Amino acid sequence: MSAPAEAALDALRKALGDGLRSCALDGGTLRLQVAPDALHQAALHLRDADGLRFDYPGDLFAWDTGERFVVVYRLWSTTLSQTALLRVELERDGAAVASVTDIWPGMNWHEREVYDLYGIEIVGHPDAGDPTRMRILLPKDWEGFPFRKDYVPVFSGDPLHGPQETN
Amino acid sequence: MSLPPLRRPAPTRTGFECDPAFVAGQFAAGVAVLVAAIAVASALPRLPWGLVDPLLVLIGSHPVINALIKALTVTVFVTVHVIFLIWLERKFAGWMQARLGPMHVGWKGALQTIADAVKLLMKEDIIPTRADRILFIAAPFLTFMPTLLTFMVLPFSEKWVAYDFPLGILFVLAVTTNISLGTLAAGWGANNKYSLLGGARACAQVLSYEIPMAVAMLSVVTLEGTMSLTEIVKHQQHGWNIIAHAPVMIPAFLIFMVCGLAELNRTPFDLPEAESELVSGFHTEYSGMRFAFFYLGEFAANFFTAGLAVTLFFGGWLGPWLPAPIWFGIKTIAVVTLFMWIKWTVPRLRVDQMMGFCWKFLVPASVVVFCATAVWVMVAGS
Amino acid sequence: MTAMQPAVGASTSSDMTINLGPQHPSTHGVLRLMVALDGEYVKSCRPVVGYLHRGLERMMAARPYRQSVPFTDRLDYCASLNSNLAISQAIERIGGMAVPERAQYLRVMLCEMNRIASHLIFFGTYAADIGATTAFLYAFRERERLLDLLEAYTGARLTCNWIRPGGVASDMPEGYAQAVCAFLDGFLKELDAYDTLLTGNPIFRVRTEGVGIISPEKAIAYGASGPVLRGSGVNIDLRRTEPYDAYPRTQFDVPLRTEGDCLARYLVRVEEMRQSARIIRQCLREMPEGEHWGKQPKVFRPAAGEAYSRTESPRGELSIYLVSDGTANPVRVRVRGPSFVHLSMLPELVRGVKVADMIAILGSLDTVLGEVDR
Amino acid sequence: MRLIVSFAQGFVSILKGMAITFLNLVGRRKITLQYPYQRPNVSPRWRGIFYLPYNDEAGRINCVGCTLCAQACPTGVITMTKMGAGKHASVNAFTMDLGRCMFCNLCIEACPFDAIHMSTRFELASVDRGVSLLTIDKLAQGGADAVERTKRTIEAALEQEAAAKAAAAAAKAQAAAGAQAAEGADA
Repeated sequence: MSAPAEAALDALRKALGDGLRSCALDGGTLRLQVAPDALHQAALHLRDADGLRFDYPGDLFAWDTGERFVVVYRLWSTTLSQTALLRVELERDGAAVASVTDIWPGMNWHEREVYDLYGIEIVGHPDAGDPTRMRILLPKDWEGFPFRKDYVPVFSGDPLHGPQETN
Repeated sequence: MSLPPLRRPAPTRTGFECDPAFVAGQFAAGVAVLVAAIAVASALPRLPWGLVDPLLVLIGSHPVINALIKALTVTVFVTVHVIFLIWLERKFAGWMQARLGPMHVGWKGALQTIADAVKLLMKEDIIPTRADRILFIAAPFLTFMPTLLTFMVLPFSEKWVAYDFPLGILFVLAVTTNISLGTLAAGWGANNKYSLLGGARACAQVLSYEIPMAVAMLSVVTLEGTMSLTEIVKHQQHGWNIIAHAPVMIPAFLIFMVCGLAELNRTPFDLPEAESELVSGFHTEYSGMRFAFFYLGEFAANFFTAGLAVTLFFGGWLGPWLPAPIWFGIKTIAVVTLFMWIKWTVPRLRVDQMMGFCWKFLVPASVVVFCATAVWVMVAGS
Repeated sequence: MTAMQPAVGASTSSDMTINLGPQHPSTHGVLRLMVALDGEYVKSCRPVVGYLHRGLERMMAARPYRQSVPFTDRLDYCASLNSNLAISQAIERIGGMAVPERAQYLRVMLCEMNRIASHLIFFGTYAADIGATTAFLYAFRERERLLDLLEAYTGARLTCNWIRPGGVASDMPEGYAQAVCAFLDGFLKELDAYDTLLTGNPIFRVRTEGVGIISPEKAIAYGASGPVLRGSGVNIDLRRTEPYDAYPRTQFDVPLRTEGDCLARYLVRVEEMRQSARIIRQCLREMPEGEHWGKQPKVFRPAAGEAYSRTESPRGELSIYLVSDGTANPVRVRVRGPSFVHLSMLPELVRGVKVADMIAILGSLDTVLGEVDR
Repeated sequence: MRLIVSFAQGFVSILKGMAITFLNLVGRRKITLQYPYQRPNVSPRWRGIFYLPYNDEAGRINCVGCTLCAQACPTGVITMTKMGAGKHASVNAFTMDLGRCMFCNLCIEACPFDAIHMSTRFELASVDRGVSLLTIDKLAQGGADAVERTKRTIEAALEQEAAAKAAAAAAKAQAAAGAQAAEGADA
């Protein structure tokens, strides 16, 4: 890792303080874990700091460990040719995370998908607060979040309509 | 109460197996029809036609009956040749695209169009609930009627012309403009958004391309000094316009062809029915026989535009050895094929490009050609 | 008087909302675009996806690792082998499997064949979008020959499922190399003819040149990848920047255009077909003898951890992220499809263009809905 | 001037395109396959409908009911019930629900006995969902007859085995009895 990158990471450590849970370089991949409230600041720093410039939104997804949700932002730097994995862990009750659509517009639909499948609120998303506009893969009136571990599909009784009545 | 069984027994035959007996039967039926046709044709000259002839002369001399007979002839001709043209188009497109085209009904699919027409006749006649019923029903006829009317002045030979109108070209221009009325009615009447866009596009397109087309035709009129289509052909006795007056007539012909493509809504000007954008444009909502009428009108217009090009530039019915109408037919089909060839080669223009091409290029170009023709006439006349 | 004036951007009585899709000739699958039109101009567009949502990620997570490979066939059904490669690589990384050298070459060959097939679909459907039906059928004629070759190798035409964790399911049949070379000879000749028929056509040019321009900054900020990114002048090809399998040992050029319009994306794809043909020839020439299948554990239980693979599918970056908890089934399989990202750019790209341009732009993004909806 | 040149270039390139379509019109062999009448020659590796090959020498289908294929299947297409035991095992029910099948080839690769194959038959569409449920009678090469013969072979083999076992047991018992008798004699 280059000196400016080290400096940028040091600056990040300083800026976030406790918010930065861990930060390590693992086989060419930068792995970071931040507190949920520090996410937006960290993301902005990762994109804009000299020596990092993670300008390419690779991916954004979540999974359910059973106890909490893990949200991972996979970022890529077109100048460094390096990947960063920015990780946030959320409590299941009232899980919410700040939107990064303003930083990387390409994260818009990924965030909608995270809401759609896991029910994690995306604070500050252009469509936030309107479930009918946030839903992306599922029908807009779908109830529940099917990728959660505790999701129980409700069978509508009609095999042609799948688990839920949709329109 | 007992429920019906969930699973029906499996069919013993898939229905896809090729049954040799069935094919043989089809073949035999075809042969029988052919034999019968030959028999009738050979018997025809032996019938006592002499008895019928005076009767025909008698009723034919009555102006109303005369007009009716001519109208009937034109209508029957249009319907029959459209059946052929649609088959030709499908075969032509197929071969061009390394396919075979229709193959199953009749010899090489020759009866496919008839089968399609029968199918369309038997289809449910759907009128959308919120459509403007009167316009919706009238639109197919509004597009078809002007095309039918134009055939009245199209000379297949010196004699074979329903009405040898001295102002033929004016008549053609006046009548063909009305086609856009039908497409607009279809687009508005169906109360469908795609139709509306398609109808608006069609109207704008047809009206715009009328102008360069008319100017291109007027340069022929300038050259020949007459508006009668038969007269124009007769003037080409010593050489077709496109050869004898090549410097001005070739550009005029090209302009005419491009405008013809636009009038016919054919690629690259098929925006009114642009499939990838507007599904089917102004006839999206039409089905059954009403849809067939649009098709009929389109292909009849195709033949007519080609026939007009032949009349204006390629010496109409003139030609050695063969009878005049056959020459006219051959030439017209050749031009129709050219239309098809272009259609199946090029992509589609965008609406603003289509309009820009007309107003920024074709209109000035046609005016230039028109002026050049005037100069040419002066030079050649002196 | 001012009350009559509509606010800028607000809907007026001349606005018209139309639905393109889910059944529409140009949406290439079940995509629905809610488009607000002002005459011929697009005021706004909102893509509605999910008609093909099958929960593939969850289905894969509910099965042992190696059984998830056939599901990836259904992601990008135009280029199934590339999806197979992505998941296989992810599984190899999480389980620490090695791939024999011959298998690496076979994989690259199969992927590039599938890339040509996929780009031929793009070529054909794009021509049809612009209105040239004949080029569509020509492209499908060549693709048919290519699919016959894939069928001869893998036994299936679309859902091949032949690249597996640890290698390739079987070696080539006898005489396959010659058949592929014979196809490539004819194909390159045909490609030149297509160039004359479509690329050189002035109508095609005016329809695509300067339409739907994506600036390099925007392409990166949106996470565009593949030909969309390279059409905007960003030289990123994962086969080069993060090489995998036999790609580091093959020579090929990465086609790059700087215009960023529909024509640039089209030209990048056409040139990529030529480069793919080059790669296939090299693979056939340089392929070493050996095993097509690496050593595999009988019961596959990777240690708890995470692994991801990034591959260059014909549409762009297809990456798969696996999360393992030490059991036989993964906790999470995440598929990042390029089409999903590209489709999310559409509303911004089509604002203010004409309907016909919208179709041209949508076609030039070359989305496959199987991958968008997963 | 530039306008005229570009117009001429465009005109010429359209003519070139028309030449290509014309060459295809007259010169090229047409590639249409008139499907129900002509059928494609699919590759021998084609992954079509399944069958259980019948082994003439052994007089049985190869399947031993080990359920490896059912375990390898991602979508749970295969269900079977085992018949017999040990060396002489087969199945008396083997059902595949093709409605869920992905034709992914994993079951065939999983089988160590070469007992399940895919044929080149590709016309699997039907108007009836019931058709996609393939029972062993439809799957076995040779149909119900093959299944019947397999059953007989297995039963015969089992009987033979049982007889052999009984004989061995009897012999053992006899030997034991003999030994006992000898022991008794000794005592």
